[in-house]
Formats: sequence, structure tokens, C-alpha cells
Amino acid sequence: MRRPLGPVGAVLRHVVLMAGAAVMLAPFVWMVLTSFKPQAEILVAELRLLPTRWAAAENYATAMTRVPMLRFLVNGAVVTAAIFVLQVLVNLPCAYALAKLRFRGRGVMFAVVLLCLLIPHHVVAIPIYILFHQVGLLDSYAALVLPFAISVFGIFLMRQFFMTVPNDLIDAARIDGLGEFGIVWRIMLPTAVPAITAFGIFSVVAHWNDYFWPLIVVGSEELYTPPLGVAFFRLNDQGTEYGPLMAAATIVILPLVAAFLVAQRRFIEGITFTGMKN
Amino acid sequence: MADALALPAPAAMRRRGFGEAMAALSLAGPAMALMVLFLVGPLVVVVLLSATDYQLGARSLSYVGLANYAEMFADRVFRKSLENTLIYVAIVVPASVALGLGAALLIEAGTSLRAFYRAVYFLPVMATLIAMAIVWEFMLHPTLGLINLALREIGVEGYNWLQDRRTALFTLCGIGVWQSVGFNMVLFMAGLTAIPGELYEAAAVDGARTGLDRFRTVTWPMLGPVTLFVVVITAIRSFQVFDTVQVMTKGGPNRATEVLLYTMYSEGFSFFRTGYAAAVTVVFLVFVLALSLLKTWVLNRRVHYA
Amino acid sequence: MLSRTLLMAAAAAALLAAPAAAQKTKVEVQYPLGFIFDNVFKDIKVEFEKRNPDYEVVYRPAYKEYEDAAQTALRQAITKQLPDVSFQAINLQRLFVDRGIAVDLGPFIAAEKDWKGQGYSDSMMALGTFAGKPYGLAFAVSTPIIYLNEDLVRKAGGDPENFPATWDGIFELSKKIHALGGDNVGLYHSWTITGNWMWQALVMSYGGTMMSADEKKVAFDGPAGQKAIDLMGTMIKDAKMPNLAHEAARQSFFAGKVGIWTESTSLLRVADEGVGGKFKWRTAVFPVPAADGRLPTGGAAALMFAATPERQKGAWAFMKFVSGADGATMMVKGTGYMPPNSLPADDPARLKPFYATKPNHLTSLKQQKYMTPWYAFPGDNGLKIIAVIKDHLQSVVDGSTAPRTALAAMTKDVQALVPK
Amino acid sequence: MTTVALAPRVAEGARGRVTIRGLTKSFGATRVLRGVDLDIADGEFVTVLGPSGCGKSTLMRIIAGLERQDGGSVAIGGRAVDALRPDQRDIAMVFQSYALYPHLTVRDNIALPLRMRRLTFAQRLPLVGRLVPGVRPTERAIDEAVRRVAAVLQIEPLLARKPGQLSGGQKQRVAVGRAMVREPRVFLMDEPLSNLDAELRVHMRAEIAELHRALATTFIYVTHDQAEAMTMSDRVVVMMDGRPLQVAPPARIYDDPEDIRVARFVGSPRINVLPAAATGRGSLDMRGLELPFDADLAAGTAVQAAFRPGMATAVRGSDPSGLAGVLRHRENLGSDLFLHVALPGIEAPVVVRVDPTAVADFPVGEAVSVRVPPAHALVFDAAGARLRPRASAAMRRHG
Repeated sequence: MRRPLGPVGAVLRHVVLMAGAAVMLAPFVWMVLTSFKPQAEILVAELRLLPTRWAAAENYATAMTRVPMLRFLVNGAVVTAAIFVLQVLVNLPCAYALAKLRFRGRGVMFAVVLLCLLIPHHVVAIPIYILFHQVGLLDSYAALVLPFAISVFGIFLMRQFFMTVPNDLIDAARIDGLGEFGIVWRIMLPTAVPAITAFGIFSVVAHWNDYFWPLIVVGSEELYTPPLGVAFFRLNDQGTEYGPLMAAATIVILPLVAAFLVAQRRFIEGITFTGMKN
Repeated sequence: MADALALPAPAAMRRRGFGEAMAALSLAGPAMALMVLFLVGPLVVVVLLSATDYQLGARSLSYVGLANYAEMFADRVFRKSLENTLIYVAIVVPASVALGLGAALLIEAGTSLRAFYRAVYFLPVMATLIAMAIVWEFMLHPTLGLINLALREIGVEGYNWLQDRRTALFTLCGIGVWQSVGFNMVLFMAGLTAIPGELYEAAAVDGARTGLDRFRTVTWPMLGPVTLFVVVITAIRSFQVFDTVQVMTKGGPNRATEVLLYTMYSEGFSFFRTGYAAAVTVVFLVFVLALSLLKTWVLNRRVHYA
Repeated sequence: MLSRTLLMAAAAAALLAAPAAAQKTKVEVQYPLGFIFDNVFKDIKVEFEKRNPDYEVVYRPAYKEYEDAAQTALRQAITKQLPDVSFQAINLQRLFVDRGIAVDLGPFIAAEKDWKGQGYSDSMMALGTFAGKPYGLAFAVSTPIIYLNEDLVRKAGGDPENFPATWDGIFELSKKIHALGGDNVGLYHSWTITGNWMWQALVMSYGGTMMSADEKKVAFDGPAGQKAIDLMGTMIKDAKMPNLAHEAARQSFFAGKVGIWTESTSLLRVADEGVGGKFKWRTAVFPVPAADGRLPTGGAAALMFAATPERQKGAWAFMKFVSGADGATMMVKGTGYMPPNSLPADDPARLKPFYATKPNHLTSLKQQKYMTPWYAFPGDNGLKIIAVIKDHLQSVVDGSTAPRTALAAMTKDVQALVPK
Repeated sequence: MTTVALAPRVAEGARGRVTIRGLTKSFGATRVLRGVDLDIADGEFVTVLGPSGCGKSTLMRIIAGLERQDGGSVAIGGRAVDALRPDQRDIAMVFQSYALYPHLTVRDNIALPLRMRRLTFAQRLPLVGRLVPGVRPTERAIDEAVRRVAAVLQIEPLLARKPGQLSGGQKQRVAVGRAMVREPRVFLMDEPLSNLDAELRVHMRAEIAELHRALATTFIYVTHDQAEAMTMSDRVVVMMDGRPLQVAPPARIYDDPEDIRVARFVGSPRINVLPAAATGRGSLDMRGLELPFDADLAAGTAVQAAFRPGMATAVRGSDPSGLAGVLRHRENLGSDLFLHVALPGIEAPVVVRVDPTAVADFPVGEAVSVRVPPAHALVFDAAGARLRPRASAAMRRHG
């Protein structure tokens, strides 16, 4: 597409990009290295990369046991999975209705969706908090999950995708005897797998990493998600035992980063795709 | 027979129409109900709350009109918060957009190590920000941190980055840039791949010889709309800065890193001044709404939908 | 930290053994400042359960600090997840009384035989009494004192035995320590402690008050307050006090780099551990320049949040134990606080021998005559006022604002937050 | 599709009869159907032909039950189906885009309609459905039916593939297979060949015609391609502006159009239309040429005279018995040579077919005369309705 760089340009490209890469990677490298070091080697004020005594096992053991880190990870997985499943269950049929069914009020409905797209989640935090307080849902899995069951962005994205599905396909299904629900789950869902995957990546990344909402609604340690867990870990030991702390941070980012490294292209495409629409 | 058949079956047909509306309603109904419950309703409530003196957990509330807003604009903390947020956006947006564009262009300019660079620059987007904030906090530690240690190696005296009111906000900006460069980069890459190769060939035929020529005649004009879009969404994301502040500085030292969402959080959930926090939220909403409308407008110009 | 791991393991074991312990009534307790209190409460649990086999004490994760404790508990009140007993800063009890969260202890006290005889003096009960009703049982009380690094003081030509009792003398010494060079710090005044406690200490030591008698007008901008803020200015400018975070200053003192450190008496045990014999240190009284000068009583009180009579019974039993003679003894030995209870200090079976060997712990007792309640700001904005005061003091400490300017701004901002 | 193993259905007379009465439909302000009446006999192959936007697809969709009419009714097999869902109407439909389910194999695509009708909701559930009693025999029967259809259409090797791996022609067959498998009363085909290339289209035309003969089921076929209509149908319905203009066998549509719009739409190159006027003495005056035409027309009545390019002849030079013009352009297709002759004062050239061997006789730019045999001239009134000479008008009534 573009002309290849000359030899000088090629070298320069690598020099600049490598320098940038070093900056981007530095926190990760430092985090992992520190997580291998014993406290004594961390507290010396001199620049040393590799530990002289490896304390990886201790640090990770401490990270896993001082706070129930495994529980936090499971909570994170449960909450993100529940959110995504609910998002599909709630928003996919709605997107289908908006894209493919003719009914009175559709225009208004879609206008409401577009309007809601403009509302950042932080804005509705206080009222939802009060609502959950009133119905006694605060500090529960439901509080972590329910507000995200509705994703206007998901509706919007899926609707855009469904618009590109030929009407013939839906008509064929009707003639073949599928009801509207059957069409949504048996035809539209499998057809939309690429779009749903992209949205799923977006959703999982967003909610695994979310800190704001869990911080507000969750008080009990048993319900902590990984970000809350690692923040709690830091508070818990006055933020001075850096080895275990870095181990905890590594543990928290590991699932997503590992998934990303395995399915890099898919993740980047998913985030780009949703990013361009978001 | 023909006449008998010519009569439509109105009741039956209405039933069928009703059926389709029912189907649409049952398909869209749950989403619509949740939308009202979790988005539209709360939006209205937050605006109403901002005109009350409601305190979380209090048994009553009363209407105070614009008193919260008056208090807010008289409040040093709020003004500082607004100012800091704007500074944060004003730094993070241009820096991360420019660096994202630069990274995208440089990475796409060659073929070797392309996937590696892309993955590395994108990594911070995926990594849990709160965990990375803790790592950054450690790296920024005045005596034990990597940054000051590295600076000392080259003979520069570091700062107490997060405790010093002169550096704290800029330090957070730096982390913000670090976190969003990769996101902007992939958006630009998507924009770059959308530029048809023929345009470069046409530009070459028309005499664009240097890389700069090609950038000025083809790449930049074609990326223009993408850039505008990236600028706007980065601005929206930057307005929502919270995690780093909450975990690293708590808005300090002396409110030097107080930002809107943190103000809203601490007023609403630390001081329990819900009405006041709602007013802060409304201000936050106004900014993000304006940006979102701008984004919708950009999107509308670029791709046709609805 | 090992002890905490053990604690977790013990908790896990207790959980596994749940069926066996099912008959026991749980008493859920939450306290702040884990790094000070964890050990004490571990021992208290063992001792309490031994004496009250019907109850099982369950600790929630410790609150980080006093403001965090109040915020967390207020939020727990909203989510209806309050512990049965919560330890709160003495000046923040009011938040829970005003909001109807804390339980009136009157009936429980009335049911006790010879309450005063158990060592609960009127002055101590006053710390937890609001509008004539008792709500909090003071648990650990403190006053600000001075910690000094004898080695550094000597090196700078001072005499730890005759440590100056005036600020001027302290500043003189501080300058000399600073002049020793290296990264030695002459003086660190822990102004950040719970946002405003040290500010209250300075103002009150000059004979001032926080608010007017009718609680309508801010009073810390009076002559006493002006002296106090000027004093802080002098600390920065003349006495070369660095702009350090509280924790960093603490670590520096433990590392032997700080000569004079104003701090709560509560850290005595922590300092013992932190210094660990690396150098000699001792404590001295906090200067009280005015004749009518006072010092605010810091520390924590136990509040009852339990809602059902069943739970309240257990909560009361626990509160009585921790604030009683034996609980107080364990607390004093494990921290640096003064006992709330008047019995143990002179009791040869309890604290008398302890104090004899720990002269550092006596400094605070010597200041008892100055003690006055830690002032709680009226109205709903108590927490916010504390944050505002802290912000303005920060601007003095980092040198960005002139002391008097900061005082004026602080007065204005706080005035706006108190009920009209 | 050379041998059709499917036994022709025992005639039940009315089984596949389709009766349409007074069908109207508007989309907003646009009236798409303005009252359509149509009778289609059992087993008949009827093609609905018309330009895009004429309402032919809407008509088909209403028959299928995919669209709701504003007025009028549809009956299939003598039973009104207006209140029935598409799957209850016992019809099958082949779509222009084939509408194959992209995530299902060919086998599952074809089996889907049978599964939907023969299995209960519980039996259709993923995974657990297999455990519900009665699934196995039904599934076996369905599989048998799918294989039979696949054999007929010769797509057995494709059964395990997904639609994305098929060529256009293969997809088309699968779509037909999915329609066939349920043995419907009526086949609806909505431009099923328009996504194929020209060669394949001709081939598939023959196959569909053969399939129809073998199945002997009613076919309703919508297209804008006159060749498809002419080659396959028993009868053609030419639709324009939401109304059928003429319903007749293909030859009649071509030779004997009822309306000038029909005449213009059918036939390629298009029919030539020239203004003419009645002389009042049993003839027409067409640009000075007298055409005998015995009808009741007052002298001076403006009419339109039309003749197909193949029916006229051309001679070089000017000829008093012909229309004088100038040769503008020649179109040599090898089998035919079409001359575009410009007549003075008339915008569109007249097209005439001549023998291609005579190409040298007609240099471009020279004068050419076009002769129109009176017997082959079709006459329409000013509004476009067909006018017939007296004798043939009487004859037509019995025809």
C-alpha cells in the first residue's frame, strides 16, 4: 500500500518504535520483576533488574492467601460472564425488533436508544445506588451485574449488524415455521457471531477492568472483583510490601492479557470495531 | 364465490398485525424496561436530585433550587476539580492522539515486527487499569521507584511525583496517555487500512515523491474524519478519568488532582452529600453530552445510519 | 504479617468448623488502624471468648483510618450491613448519633451494678455522651506527644533529658539537626493525623476553640488560630520541616532520619517495633503555650450498631470487656494509648508495673490535665469539613499559600459547611 | 435434474388452486397494489412479469403471508389464508438471495422446515431435545426426505457443506431443495435466477421448467426477465403500476398484447410505436402511409400504431410504400442485423430486423425506407388500450 522504507528509514522506524515499546512495556516488566523479588531487595534504593534471590513463590503465595484472591478472580469471571450473557439475552432480541420488525413506536424506541447512548454510566450511578438501596440489592452480585444487563451500545451495534442481514433470510425462516423468538435465537444469533464476539470482547474487557461501579456498590470482601481485590490488597498492608502487591497486580491482569496474547488479532479487531462505533 | 372471497377478513388480519406488535413488544420489552429503569429514569432522577439537599440515608429531603450549583461554583474544590479535568483532557487528548497516530503510521510503514509492536502498544488498553495504577505508583515512588532510580542513573534529581502538587496532575496525565495511545493507534490503523491503495498510486503518478508528500496529499486528508472522531472519543474517555485518581492520589495533594468524577464520588459516597454530588454529576454530564453529540455528528458524517 | 495469615487460616478453620460452633452467637466487630490494633484485638478475641463461651467474635477487615471508618460505616448503614460493634474516632461518633445509627447505651448501663465502680469515670463517659445520652464507650485515648531521636538531638547539641517545652526551643533544635546535613530532618509535625486533630491540638493549646459556643460560627480564625497557623508557617520556613506524606515521615523516623516528631501517643508500640533498637528514642510532652491551653483527646470509642436484642446482648458484653479494666490493660500494653478506664493504671496486677518499665507511655498520662474532647463539627458535613481543613493545611505545608491567607480561606470554606 | 424420482402428486383438483380477489396494498402514500384479481389453477406455472416497482414482489409476499394486505383476500386450495401465518399456508418460497441459513449445513438447511413442523418445541431444544422420546424415528424420516430431495437435485455431495462454500448455482438448488422437501401446495419463486450468470440462468430455466412438470405443483414465479417468463410459464401475468395488465399464455402476450405497455415491455428490441390518425374510411394514416384498419374511429382520432422490428422490412433508398428515413446505426448480432432508422420529426429511431447477409446493402447515413405489413401492425388508442379491427375483435371473444 505504501512504498517500502529505505534502509535508513527502516532502522529509524525500529529505533523509534522500540523506544516507545520500552515505555509501554516498562510497567509490565517492572511489575513482573518486582513480583519475583524479596522485600529486602525491593527496598534498596538502587536500580537492579533481576532479583539475586528469587522470591516468586513466596510473593505469589502471599498474594493468593493474604486476601482471598482466588475468590476475587472467580467473582470477576462470574460477574463478567453473567453480564455478557444477560446483555445478549436482553439486547439481541431488542436489536432484532428494531432492525427487522415493523411496529408502532419503533422510531421512538430507536430514538431513545440513540439518546441513551449519550449517557455515560457514571451519571446514573447515584440514582441506581439509591434504587438498589431501596430494594435492598446493594452489596450483592445482582448489584454488580444488573445495571449492565441493558447495553444500549450493544443494541445499537447489533441493530446495525442486523440491518445488513437480508430480509429474505428472515422471511424464509417464517415460511419454514420459525416464530420471532425462534428467528432471534436460531437464525440471528448464529448469523451475528462475529459481531457478538467483538461486542463480547468489548464487554468482558470493560467489566473485568471496571473499578468505579464495584467500588460503589460492593462492601463485602466476598463480593470483590479483581480490581477491587488488588486495591484492597494494597490498602491492607499499607502499600509497602511491594513484592506480593506486584504479584497480586500480575494475577489480576493476567487472565485478560493472556487471552489477548493468544487471540491478539481478534481482540484488536473487536476493540477497533466497537471503538469505531462507540 | 368471488365476491365472498373479495371480502377481507378484518378481524383475522388485525389479529395478525397485533401479533407482530406483540412479538416486537416481547422482544424489545425487557430491554426497554431496563433502559427506563437504569438509564432514562436515573438520568431524570439525577437532575431532580441536584435541586435537593438529599443526603444518602437521610429520611427526608427538601427542594433547594439552584443552591447546590451556587455552592458548587463557590467551592474551591469544585472549581479546582473542573480546572484539573479540563487540563487533564487538554493534555491527554492531543498527546495520546498524536502518539497514537505516529505509532500507527510508523508501524504500518514497514512489515517487520508489525504484530509485535501492535501487541505491545495495545497491551495497556487491555490491562486492568487499577492494577497498573498500583504498579505506576510503585514506579513513581520517590526513593524506590524505577523512574527516580533511572533518573538518578543519568544524574537527574527526580520528584516526589504523586505527592508534589506541581507534578501530580501531569504524572496522572502521563499514565492516561500511556493507557490510551494503543487504543487510538488501532483506530488509526483501521482508518489507514480503509485508504484505498490506488490513491497512493494516483498520488505517485501525480508527482508525490516523498513520504511527506504522500502523507499530506493522501494519508492525512483521508484520516481527517477518523482523527476528529478519535479526538472526540479520547476526550470523552479522558473526562471520565477516575481509577488512577482514586487509587493513587485521592485527589491530593491539596486537590491538585481532584477531577470531576472523583469529586462526584467523594461527595456522593464519602461525604454522602448526594444532592450536591448530583449537581456535580450534571456538570459532568453536560460536558460529556456535548462531546457525545459532537461524536454522533462526526459519525453521521462519516457513516450513514439510522 | 504472618499473624494475619494465621488469622485468616483461623477464620477459615472456624468456617469449616461452623456446624460445631453454630450454637454460639456471633459478635461482628470492625475497628480502624489495623497496623496498630490487629495484635491487640487478636488477643482480646481469645480472652473474651474464653470468658464468654456463648459468643464468637468475628472481625471485619479493618478500616484503614478514622475517616475511612466513618465513611465505611455510614455506607454499611445504608446497605444494612453494619457490624454489631464499631470502633470510631471519638470526634466522629456524632455522625452516627445524629443519624440514629448508634444505639443508646443508657438502658444497658442502667442494668449494670455499680457502673462507676467498674472504672468508668465521668470524664471518660463524657467522651461518648451526646445530648445527655451515652452512646460510645471510649476505648483508647490519646494526646499528641513528641517523639525524639536522642542520638540526633545529642548530635545537634541538645539534651534529651531537658527537652525544650516551648516551640521556640524546639525550632532552635530542629534547625541544628537540619544543619547536620545528609537527609536528616529536624522536625516533622504530623499535621495530617485524621485531617484536623493536630490542627485542633495547636489551636486549643493556644486556648482557642474550633467553633463559637453556639456552634454557629467558626472560631479557629481567632487569635489562637492565628498563632497556630503562624506556627505552622514557622515550622516550614524556619524549622525546615519537609513536605512529606505522613507514612513516609513515620518510616523516616523509624529509619533514624527525623529528630523531632510530633505524633499521637498511639504509635508507641509501633515505634518500638519500627525503631527496633537501631537508636535511642524517647517521648516528651507536647507544648501547651497558653495558660488555658488544652489538648484534644484523640482515640476511638466503641459504638453499638447491633439492631436485635439478641445481637445487642453480645455487643454489649464485648464492649464492656474491651473498655473494662482487663480489655484496657491489653490495649495499653499493645499500643501506646491511654486506658479509658481508671482502674488499671494504678493496679499492681494490671498496668502499674508496665508503666514503671515504659516511661515513654507516661508522657501522655502527664498531659491528662489538658485533655478536652476532640471537637466534632456539627451538621451533616462533618467529614467534608475535615477534608477541607486538611486541604488548606496542605497548602500551607507545601508552601503554596501564606499561612494567614490559608486560614482565611479555610475559615470561609468551613463556615459554608456548618449549619446556619 | 434429468430424472425426477418424486412421484407426481395425486391430483386433488383444488389443492394448489390460488384465488386472489381485490388485493390492495399501500406503503404510506404509495399504492403498490391497486386491486389485483387472479385465478391460478392447480398445477399451473404462472409467471408474474413486470418492471421493478410494479408490485409483483409485494403480491408474492402477500400470497406467502409475509406481508399483510390492506384489502382483498387470498385463498389457497379453496381456503382463505389471510389469517394464517406463512408456515401455516402450506407454501414454499425460493428467494432471490436464496436466503440459506449461513450457519447451517446444506442438510440442516433443507431439513429445517421439516424439523419445525414435525418436531415439538421440546424436541427441538439444543442438546436435550435429542433425549425427548420420539425424536429418533422422526429425525430418520426427515433425513430420508432430505436425501430424496438431494438426489433429485443432484446435490448429495454438498450435504455436509455450509452455504458459504457453495457456488451460486448450487445455492440455488439448495434453496429449491428446501422448498421442495416440505411438498407444499404452492411454490413461490421470487426472481430465483437473477443472481446467476447468463449461461447458468438459461440452464436453470430449463431445470425449473422440468421440475414443475415433474412435481405438477402450482408454481408462482416472479421475474422482471421476459425470457424467463416466456420460456417457462403456462401463463404470464404482466403487472404494471400495481395492476395486472394482461394474463395470458406467453405467445399471446407477445403477439397479441392488450395494452401498449405490455407490448412495449415484452419483446427485444422494443416494439416500434408511431403516432397515427384514423382517416375515417377504415384505415389509419401513419406519417403519410395508409394502413388498412377496420374500426369505428372518427376521422382524425389519434391512435398509436406499433410493429415489432422483426415484422417490418427495410429497403435502401426511398420507397413510396414505406416510411422514409435515414440509417443512423447498425447493430450486427451475427444472427440478426438491426437497423436503427431515424424518421424526420420523431425522436426514437425505428428498429428493423434484416438478414445479416445484407449488411453491405445498408451503409450508415443513407436513406432507408421501412415497410410495415398491415397485418402485423398493432393499434392502440391514445390511452394505450388495444384497438382491434371489427372482424378479429369478434373472433377474439371466443379465443
